Amino acid sequence: MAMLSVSDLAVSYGAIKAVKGISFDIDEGEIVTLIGANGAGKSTTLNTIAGLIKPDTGSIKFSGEELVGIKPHKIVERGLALCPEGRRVFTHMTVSENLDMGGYTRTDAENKETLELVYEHFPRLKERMNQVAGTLSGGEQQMLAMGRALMSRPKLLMLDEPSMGLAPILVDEIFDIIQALNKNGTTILLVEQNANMALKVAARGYVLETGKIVKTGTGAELLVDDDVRKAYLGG
Amino acid sequence: MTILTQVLNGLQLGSIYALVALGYTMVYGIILLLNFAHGDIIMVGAYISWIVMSQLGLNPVLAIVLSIVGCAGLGVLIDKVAYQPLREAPRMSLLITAIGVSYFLENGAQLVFGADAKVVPEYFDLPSMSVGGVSLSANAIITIVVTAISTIVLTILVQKTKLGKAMRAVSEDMGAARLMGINVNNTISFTFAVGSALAGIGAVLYSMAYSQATPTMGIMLGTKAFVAAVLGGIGSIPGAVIGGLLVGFAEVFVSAIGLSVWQDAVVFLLLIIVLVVRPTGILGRPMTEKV
Amino acid sequence: METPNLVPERELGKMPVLQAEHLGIDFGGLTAVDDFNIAMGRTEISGLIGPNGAGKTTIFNLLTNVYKPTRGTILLDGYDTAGKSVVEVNKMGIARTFQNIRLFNKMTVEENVLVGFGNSMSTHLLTDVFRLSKHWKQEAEFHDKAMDLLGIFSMQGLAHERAGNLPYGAQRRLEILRALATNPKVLLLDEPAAGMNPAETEELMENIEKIRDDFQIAILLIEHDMNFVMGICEVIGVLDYGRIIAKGTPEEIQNDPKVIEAYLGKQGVK
Amino acid sequence: GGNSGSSNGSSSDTIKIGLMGPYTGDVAQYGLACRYGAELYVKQVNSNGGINGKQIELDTQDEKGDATEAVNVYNKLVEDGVVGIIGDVTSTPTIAVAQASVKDNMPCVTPSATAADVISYGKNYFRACITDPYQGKLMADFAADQGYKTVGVIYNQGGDYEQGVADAFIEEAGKKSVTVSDSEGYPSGATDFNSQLTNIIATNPDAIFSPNYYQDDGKIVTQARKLGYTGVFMGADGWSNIVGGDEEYASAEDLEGCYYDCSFVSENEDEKVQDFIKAYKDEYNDTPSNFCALGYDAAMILLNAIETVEKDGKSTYGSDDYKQAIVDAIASGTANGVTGDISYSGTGDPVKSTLIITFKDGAQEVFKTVEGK
Amino acid sequence: MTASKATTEQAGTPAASGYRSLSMPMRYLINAILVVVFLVVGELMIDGGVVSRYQTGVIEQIGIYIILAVSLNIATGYLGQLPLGHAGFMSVGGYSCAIFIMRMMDVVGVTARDFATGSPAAVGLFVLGIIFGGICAAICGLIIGVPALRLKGDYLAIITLGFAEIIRVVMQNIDSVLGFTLTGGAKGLTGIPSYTNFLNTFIVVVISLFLIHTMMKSRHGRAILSIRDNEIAAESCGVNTTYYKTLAFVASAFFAGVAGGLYAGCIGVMAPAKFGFMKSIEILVMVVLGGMGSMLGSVISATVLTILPEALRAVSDYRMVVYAVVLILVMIFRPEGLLGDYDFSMSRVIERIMNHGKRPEDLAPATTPAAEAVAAAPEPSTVTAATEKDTGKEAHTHE
Ligand SMILES: Nc1ncnc2c1ncn2[C@@H]1O[C@H](COP(=O)(O)OP(=O)(O)OP(=O)(O)O)[C@@H](O)[C@H]1O
Ligand SMILES: Nc1ncnc2c1ncn2[C@@H]1O[C@H](COP(=O)(O)OP(=O)(O)OP(=O)(O)O)[C@@H](O)[C@H]1O
Ligand SMILES: [Mg+2]
Ligand SMILES: [Mg+2]
Repeated sequence: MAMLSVSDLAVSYGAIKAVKGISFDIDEGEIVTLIGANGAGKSTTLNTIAGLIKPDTGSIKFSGEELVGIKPHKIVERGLALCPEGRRVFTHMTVSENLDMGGYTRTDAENKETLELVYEHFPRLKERMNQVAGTLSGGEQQMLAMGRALMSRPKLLMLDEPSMGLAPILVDEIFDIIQALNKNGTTILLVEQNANMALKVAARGYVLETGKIVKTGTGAELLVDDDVRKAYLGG
Repeated sequence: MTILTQVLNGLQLGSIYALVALGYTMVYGIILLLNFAHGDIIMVGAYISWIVMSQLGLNPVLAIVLSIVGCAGLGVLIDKVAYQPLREAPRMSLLITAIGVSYFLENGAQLVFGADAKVVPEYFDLPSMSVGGVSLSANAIITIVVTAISTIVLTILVQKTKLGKAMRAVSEDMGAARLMGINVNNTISFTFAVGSALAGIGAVLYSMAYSQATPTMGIMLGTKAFVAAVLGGIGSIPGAVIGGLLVGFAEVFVSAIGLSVWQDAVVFLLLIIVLVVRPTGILGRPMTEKV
Repeated sequence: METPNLVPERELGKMPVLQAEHLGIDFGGLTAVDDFNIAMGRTEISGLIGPNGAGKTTIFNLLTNVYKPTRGTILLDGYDTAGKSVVEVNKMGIARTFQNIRLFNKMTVEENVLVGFGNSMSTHLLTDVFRLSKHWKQEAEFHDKAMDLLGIFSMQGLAHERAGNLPYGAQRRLEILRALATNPKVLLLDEPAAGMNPAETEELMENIEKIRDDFQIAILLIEHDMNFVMGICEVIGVLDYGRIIAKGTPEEIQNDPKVIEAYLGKQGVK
Repeated sequence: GGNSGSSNGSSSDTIKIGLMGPYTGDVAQYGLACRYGAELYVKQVNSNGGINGKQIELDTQDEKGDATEAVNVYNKLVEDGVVGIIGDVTSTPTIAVAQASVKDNMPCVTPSATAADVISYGKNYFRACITDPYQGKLMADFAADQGYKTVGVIYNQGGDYEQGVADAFIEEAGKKSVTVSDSEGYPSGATDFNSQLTNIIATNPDAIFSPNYYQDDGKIVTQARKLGYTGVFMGADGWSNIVGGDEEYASAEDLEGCYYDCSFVSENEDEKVQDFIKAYKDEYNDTPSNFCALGYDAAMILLNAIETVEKDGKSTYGSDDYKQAIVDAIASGTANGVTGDISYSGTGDPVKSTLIITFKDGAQEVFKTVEGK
Repeated sequence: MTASKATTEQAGTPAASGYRSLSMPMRYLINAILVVVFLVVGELMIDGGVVSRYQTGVIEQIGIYIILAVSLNIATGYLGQLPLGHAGFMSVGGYSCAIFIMRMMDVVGVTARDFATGSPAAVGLFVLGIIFGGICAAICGLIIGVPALRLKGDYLAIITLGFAEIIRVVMQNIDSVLGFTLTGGAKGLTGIPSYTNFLNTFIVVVISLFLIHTMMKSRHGRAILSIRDNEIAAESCGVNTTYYKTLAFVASAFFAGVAGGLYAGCIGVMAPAKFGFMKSIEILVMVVLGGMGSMLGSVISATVLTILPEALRAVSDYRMVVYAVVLILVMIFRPEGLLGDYDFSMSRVIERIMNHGKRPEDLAPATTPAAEAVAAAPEPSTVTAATEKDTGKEAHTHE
């Protein structure tokens, strides 16, 4: 059975239909990527799964349980974490306080352990432990946001454009980390502009266009698909 | 000895302002709302004490407990009914809603209780002590001590506990806080409960000192406490206390030198001077926005 | 170098338009930028790259006086910008865009550009308030200018749209146009291609070169998209921990082992 | 509240008069008290067959204690066709109404606006109460009679009433060689008087004069006692509700031996006063205050005059003559009010007696009566 | 070249697509005619007794509140600050205008009656008085503006509140300091001749609205708006933020002073206690309820909120409670205010009639991104529709 299965999901902002009835699923242990142009509805989809937005119709099942209508904090407790677009770190709190918040649903003992792991992945964060997050550089904030999402020890981690604004070396690093996390058993739903990299690490991908899924396939298939190459991979 | 008495007067008045200012600061800290209804919650607290003791003739301890609990409950109720629907709305709308709530409480209280002041009986019959020729009123001492304890408890709550940190997270970014697994509405309601409970304590101390409840008593008290909170740096707990004491002392000493009609002007002038020198108040966090 | 004011006027054409020497800033204990030097030719396009948190945006903030430098001098056309406000620096000739887009969201696209043209508009408040004929003349003139400017990115059709309602890419483009409207000598672009797809990025590259040619200005840009940087910049500086670790042409940079280690990683190698 | 809806005044069997005051807002207590008193009198007149067989119809309007609304209300009442107005209640709105009413020559009787200005704009405005300066002078004379050598003064400097009384007191005290040892003002809305009282007590006065409203006076007396002051307090008619109403604003011990002047107190043995109190209790199940009594008397002054005019029958209802006749009738008539016999001697200020009231064994009693001149 | 480029190029400016529009002089002429018609009709109705004195009084107050709300909107809606001391400026204007007129009446030999008949000297005195009131308030605006503009957000709010309270205390006590009668102290300034009437109120309202409108629709207004939207970006675009903030503040105060001057003549008394914090709030409520940054919104809500308490007289005891509930409900159901930031333009309406009910957008398709998205949908590489994308994020930026 799929770990997450989304069916007929439709979401709108007032009169604007951002997502128009999409269905997809993710098996345990997979990396699945959603790619698409600006405004295709990727972030909207992730935010809806995380419970931040109420869908018009459709269902989202996580390990067989319906998520639609459940409050976001309950969803986190069930093991789903979203690292949101635009980082959204707590700018007036220090790096370590931000990470603490990430582990809000966990016990202190668990957090202590996870924290070690996060610092291992992102040594820069350890360096800047006591810096106020608002003064971190863009990339540093991105690391913090990811680290923070990890603190809840999610079964399914959703990442919304984690490579945006990152230096090339860090992009590599982030993708390495994504793969490493996946190896350690975290299922990942990845949204990326950097389709090239995303499709390389993903088992499967979905192409989203103006709110609809127009294509699906394994990462490798999509990587060589002509339409996809032309639209998202720069010829 | 007049001067010592005046110092004590200043401490007592300042402590009450501080306590009310703490409530302002808490609520402001979390949803950036200048909760104009805060002063009116104090008013309700004073009326609760009056009902319990004067109308129902019940025990003063019960009056104190019910005032505090009642205020806390009222705070939560206001949040749920009037503020919660506006979580995503522009801040200005929230501000106007708060003003609406304030009007509602004031005029509602007047409909129910009339415009005339109600006299809140003394909670306890406490004697004044005389130390070295200075008469120390027990009320003053209780007020000062209660404020000090409240401040310490509150500081621990916000800085050290998980809930306190969640409050700060919510204050920064509600959406992100939700993603952390924080129940945002409950956290905000909790903040209102704490802030309003402080208003309840303030109501009891106020009634102890000034013994009257009127529908509009919250306006002046609220405004002064608001000034105190800003003076100290709104959002800062120690700032609220410093601000409260400063305003209290300023009022008392301006009156003491015979300029009492200027006391409001002096308080506001003090505020302006402080803000011009330190644009975010005495202990306010400097506002940095990374470009 | 000599005191800037001593440079004779006629020499100005030959000197670098923007020159910074030993620029540095500390935030508390952190040295965000140190000993940064740059001399930009009048119509040069240069790039600034470096790992996240290296201090690139901070350099932009120093050049525009958003932050006061702890050390060093900045000369624009030979004039020291020390002690000038952000506004004055803009009027002297440095314009910029922001890493996090900062448009006037509730104003229309045209109005955004017109705010930029404020530097060139000259009517007195009373002329405008009482709608004297000079007001109308000036408004018409700058309306046309704004339309011309929007034409660079074919955005005339969006003139009456709210800036905040534009798609992301269009917002980035508008920010560039608004900066151009202030009549700069130097244009600073902070990650102009961020959030754009490859096709859009390519179009942007063409346009930036066109802007340089048409307006005869110098452009300094920050970008993490290597195709973009390598494709457009004549000179690239690489920043790490606030210091320049390498400087040169795109080829030189691409093959510099220090840069590969600190910044490019595997992508640079391939 | 509300009006009857007929905009052309009254039909031949009713007489329409206006009643205005603050019934909401922070001075509503005074407005409502006046209103209840006035309504009681009108009811009594109506149940006795009205005036000249006509029923009195009240057009009651709230002005929130705000001058702007007061002017609106006044215009509205004019539009509704009233022939006289009972109101306004507090000074500033009353002055605004007084200014507006001159050009209509509208007969108006304010129960309670004490500021000197009120009656200075035209001959159509009268008041039922005594003025601020009169009271200040009266209490200064009283202090001298009592043999006080030094007196401290504490008053609301943000209130025209309080300031008016205090100023007159201080002036008269100077003439009567009573030394004002310390005069302290406080801003409106103050609740903490410790600082001012500490200063006054330090000058060790024989008495403290606190000519404020009862809510403030209650706090002042209580706080002064806590600060250890044991001497006498004196006040003006703003004290009249300090005890005896729903609430006791200061305790009996604290008030023992204090004095204030007022034209009404429910402990007054006078027969007509006791009748009024009984009627008021029957109607509202409450003890009337000074303001209620003044409202009652203001209604009496106006209705007496209307009765004179109606009986006379020379002028048509609602005409300019009619209004002028009412004005004349007020100016020359006498009303045997519950706050004393009220007559006028050429101005809108009444000539009436005033009571000095004292507190004894926890109750109020009339200490003496000062005849008006 | 991408599809998005192609579609945007098709779209011309409205003029190019055959939309018939009015020339500027024409627009002003139309509006001027409307104003005159309204004025004449209003005057005739009042003289003819169709509109009663009570109603006229209320209409005058509506005019005064319109000026107050629209002027506060400069600082609130357009500049994006939160001033809580507007009543202070109003009181300064009211006092200074009234005192000026009262003192000058003897000097130039104008009597109270002359204001009713409208002798030239009285008219001149009125004009001077109103301007004098405005200037005094503007000076206060400048004094408060200078320190206040260093501050942001709520700190600015509180400092303006404080300043207004200081003004109130000064008005109350200045007589005893100066030793002669100027403001009338706590009792207030009384006996102000009623120099305000429907005619001059209406004219002052129209002039004020016109001036505020033309200021906002000019490069100066754009500079003020840009500060509201993004102060840092505004500075980087060469907008002298200090100057324009001060300008907005001073203009806001000036018109509040003008309104105060009218108020004094309308009511006849000025009492300091009435210009406290609550009055400022009352005006702020009008601005927010109408929609921040919408002049029409301010006009409508000033009108509604002035009439509302009068209309609620029928339920007099409950009216303030009802008012409070209305306020809360409106905010909950229309958080952006009644009109958001929509503004009405008579000429736009006429243009639409001229173009048979079509809007410029209808004639020039694909000028909006939404339309563009539809046109470009099949091509994946195009930028698709975006609406107010940042609203969610914006709400969380703290300032
Ligand atoms: N106001 C500030 N206070 C403290 N530290 C700051 C401040 N501004 C920047 N920094 C620090 O200076 C360093 C450089 O930041 P900067 O924003 O210039 O990086 P950047 O090179 O632009 O990175 P990115 O590519 O991620 O945008 C970072 O470590 C950042 O945390
Ligand atoms: N808060 C909002 N209010 C209104 N419309 C919105 C909002 N957020 C997104 N939209 C619209 O919904 C559509 C989908 O947006 P979404 O952010 O999900 O796209 P995306 O695929 O994540 O794009 P990007 O690559 O730019 O992040 C777009 O048209 C966008 O303009
Ligand atoms: Mg997205
Ligand atoms: Mg940067």
